[in-house]
Amino acid sequence: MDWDFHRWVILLPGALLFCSCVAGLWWAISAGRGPEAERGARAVFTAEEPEGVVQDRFPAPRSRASLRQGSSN
Amino acid sequence: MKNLPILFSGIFFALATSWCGLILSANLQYGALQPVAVDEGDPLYPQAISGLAAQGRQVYLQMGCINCHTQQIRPDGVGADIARGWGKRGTVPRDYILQDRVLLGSLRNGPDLADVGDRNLNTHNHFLHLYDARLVTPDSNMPPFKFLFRTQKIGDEPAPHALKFPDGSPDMPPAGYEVVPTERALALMEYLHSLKIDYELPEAKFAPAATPAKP
Amino acid sequence: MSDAEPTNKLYPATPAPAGPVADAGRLSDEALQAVHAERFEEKEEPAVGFSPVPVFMIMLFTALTFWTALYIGNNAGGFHWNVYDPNWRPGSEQSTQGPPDLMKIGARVFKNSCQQCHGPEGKGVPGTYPPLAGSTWVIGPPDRPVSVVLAGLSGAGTIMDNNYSGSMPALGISLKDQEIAAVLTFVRQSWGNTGSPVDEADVTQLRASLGTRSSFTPAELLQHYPLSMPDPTPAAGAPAAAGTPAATSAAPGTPAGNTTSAVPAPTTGAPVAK
Amino acid sequence: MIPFASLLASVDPRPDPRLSERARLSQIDASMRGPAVLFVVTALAWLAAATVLGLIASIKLHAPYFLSGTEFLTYGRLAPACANLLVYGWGCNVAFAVGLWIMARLCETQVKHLGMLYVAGGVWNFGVFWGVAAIVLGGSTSVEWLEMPAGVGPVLGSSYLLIALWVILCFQYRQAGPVYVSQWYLLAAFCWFPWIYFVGEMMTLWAPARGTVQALADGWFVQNALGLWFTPVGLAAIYYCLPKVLGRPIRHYYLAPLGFLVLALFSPWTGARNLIYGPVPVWIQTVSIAASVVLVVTMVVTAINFHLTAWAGRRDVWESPTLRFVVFGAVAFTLSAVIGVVTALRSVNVVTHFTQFAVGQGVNGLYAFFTMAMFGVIYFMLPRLLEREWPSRLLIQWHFWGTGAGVVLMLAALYIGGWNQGMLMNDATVPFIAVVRQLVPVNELRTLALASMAVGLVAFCLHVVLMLVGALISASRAVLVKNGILREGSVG
Repeated sequence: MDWDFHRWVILLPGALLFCSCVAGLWWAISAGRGPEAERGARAVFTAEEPEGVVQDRFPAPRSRASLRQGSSN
Repeated sequence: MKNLPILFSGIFFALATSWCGLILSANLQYGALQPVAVDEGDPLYPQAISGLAAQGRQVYLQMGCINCHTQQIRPDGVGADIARGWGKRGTVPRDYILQDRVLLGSLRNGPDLADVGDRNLNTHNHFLHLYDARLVTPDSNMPPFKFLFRTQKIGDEPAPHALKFPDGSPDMPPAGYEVVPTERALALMEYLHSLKIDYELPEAKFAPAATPAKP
Repeated sequence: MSDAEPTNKLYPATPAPAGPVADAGRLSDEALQAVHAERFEEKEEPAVGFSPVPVFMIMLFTALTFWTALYIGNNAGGFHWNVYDPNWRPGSEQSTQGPPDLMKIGARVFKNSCQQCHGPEGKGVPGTYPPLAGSTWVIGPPDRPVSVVLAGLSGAGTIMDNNYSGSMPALGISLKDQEIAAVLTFVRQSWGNTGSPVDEADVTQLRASLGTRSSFTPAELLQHYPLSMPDPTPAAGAPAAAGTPAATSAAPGTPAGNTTSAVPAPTTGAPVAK
Repeated sequence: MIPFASLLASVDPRPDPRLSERARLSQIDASMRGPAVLFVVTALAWLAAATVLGLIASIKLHAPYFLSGTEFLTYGRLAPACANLLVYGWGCNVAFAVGLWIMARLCETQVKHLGMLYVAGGVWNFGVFWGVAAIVLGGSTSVEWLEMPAGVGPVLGSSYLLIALWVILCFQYRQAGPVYVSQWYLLAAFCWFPWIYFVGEMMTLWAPARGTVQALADGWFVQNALGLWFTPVGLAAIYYCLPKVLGRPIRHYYLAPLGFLVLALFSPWTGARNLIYGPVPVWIQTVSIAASVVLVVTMVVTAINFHLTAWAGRRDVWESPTLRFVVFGAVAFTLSAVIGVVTALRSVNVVTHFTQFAVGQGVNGLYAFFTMAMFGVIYFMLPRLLEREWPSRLLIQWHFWGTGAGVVLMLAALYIGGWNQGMLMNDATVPFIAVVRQLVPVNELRTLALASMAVGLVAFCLHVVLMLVGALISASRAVLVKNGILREGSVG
């Protein structure tokens, strides 16, 4: 079994699969990414964790207080 | 439904393509190799290993030998596999067709074992090496497999494979006793002896400058 | 915990942040400026549809594609299953292919088909099986021994000062032309015999001319090929001449020659399976 | 048709649209609280176990008599047990937690039928326990990353499907609007893994392929488990946490899909790159090498996205526990990608193959990149799920410095020592035992590094326990307060 076999039995279907998945993925991405890239980049932000606000810091040194706050009501 | 189906097929095909291209085509191409003789009438290689050796392979699996020992020789001129006497030629797919589990390995904390049976092993030293590698090779970091041996009273005459320890070795059994390999150790040794690439194949000839295997 | 309107208790101090502006209070000035600067920079970026991939990405991608195609083209060993050398080139294996080792094949055929009568040393059994070693019948023109092997030899006759009346079966049916050529080359160049090697083509030709002929008698064989008839190709130095290529092609490192054509196709040695 | 419809309705993960957005968001977090905590806790337990086993195994490499008496603690059993714990115990569990949570949040959908998830998680972890126990007791199959007995396959596979189903559902019912790159990576990873695992199990254990095709299938599995399962999940986590925490969008975001596309299309083709010069036809090796080199595109894209974004907000990065780990992971990914490309080239691979350098690459991908990124996400996720802050600065510092120093030390030791080992091993004039001697200090450094990582891990586990205990206390107090047994705000 040599190169001839491969060209016809493996590589052609392989190329077809390859192209199809290029097309499929590309289409899906373009469809999914919406009209413009900027909105895509900002899709990660929400009203609760909006852009421009740092969302994570080391706990304040007086973590007891914050603990109580966190656990109250 | 948005675009999940096409997206899914795209994701799936990306993987399926590589599976077809690498694995399936390899299987179609050389997945049905048979033992073959270099010349018509010569014995067929590779040859099946004995039943005891097959049991030894199970011990090899149990002990996870593959984590430190490979069973693949790189072709002549690649690295020093052949120059080190680990084999006379690089291994090729046909060498492995009779192994129900192919144990190529990927890490060489110890030497390669693909051709170990062909390095005119001294069986006793090998048992000793298995019992505690440092008795044979100082500074070796191979774990001792003392639990593959047992101490027993010497019968009418010493057992065939009783270990001969160097004088003053702490492992020396008390007088009248001897340390002998268990069935597992015997099977493992048989397996190691069965690991031989001492034959040529039409697609794999001995390297011209294959150095004779060192003991 | 999942009441109708649970609120995030993580940052209790924070008023409901409705966006960057409302949160400005939580940021130090330079942080705020940094954010704004960021925003302005991003304004520069093209924002409609697929943003054009920067030139250097395109160049990188092109270069990679080019290199990949080149690399696979040059190092894929022609996609043969039995090529393990990345530097393999088409046709490179033909050059290393030696001629078929007639002596080697011949020895095997002799062992299988001739030895039980003519003996391992070709001495035969005087009076029963004629000798081959030192026999003038096997040397000289190749066609004489070839005819015997193809069609057989029977009837009374004197060979090398001994009378024989046995019969030798025709091996033409069981042996291929190449094997006959090989075994006779072996016989003509072993045990001190100095005959020329036998060419496969001659055997083929003679087989055609003989057709389905019954076995020769010693008499008619001699009448066809008298013992005085000289060897068309002088035997002088023939063993050496024929012996060296045999020896070299037997040496390790060179693939087996045409013999592999007798082996089933998928297991042929030559990288290009015929 | 009615039961079917009702089933559909019951799996529809969209939160009640009548709620305000922030209410829906906290409802999503609330729905993920149970599963995420379950998976994170089990994952950390397995990681701790893996660290212990790895430590013992590492000591044995330079002190072969250490614990050498018992058959069950030989290096040949501890090493695969450790690897499998790392992959299936820690890696997969934490990927479930993080993947589900990020997907649910980005799609603004909530996870339902939690009971099913709990059962699936339990079955999965039972499978892991069974497999690792079997390895230690001598049942190892000796197939890399598939050492667990064949019987474990169906257990893991079935429970996996139940878990991954929710990632698919969340994406299916996602809110309208642009799809974020993390969603691509997660969806793809959760779709890929079952196929990869199925092929690996089938072609090596259940219906073994003949000869080295088997080894090829195993190599394909290992490469893809790293490249198409752990890598995408890790990248998704970084793409999510980096902009989220900094409050800045990813720089040059429009490149991200290209990186994803290249990873998806070429990473699976690198399957045979650990068989270079091995007993497989040369074309397979060459194709894998080429594919590995093409992955440089993904490396460049992610490097641009991550490092430019992180650099823009470097002050905040250092101030945030999440980002310290996430950015560490991002840098480690770039490093491992570069090294992956270079070591794919034959001339380099000849040296690094079979040596500790290759081990270093595994550590780089699985720990320095994936695990560190996961640590970062957990620092971001648990406070939001449990609605409370991390109790202690100090423990976070210990975790970061312990783990970080350990990882850096180990990578340095394995990369340098491994390269040296390869050079010596390829020099036939150097006796093999000399190569072994040269490795002793390397292995000692590895032990040291593992110990340091263990310290960091202990700090983290302790911290998580404190967090959960605190959450339990406050939850019970809330109940008491509601029932008027306890006064508002009183300290118990």
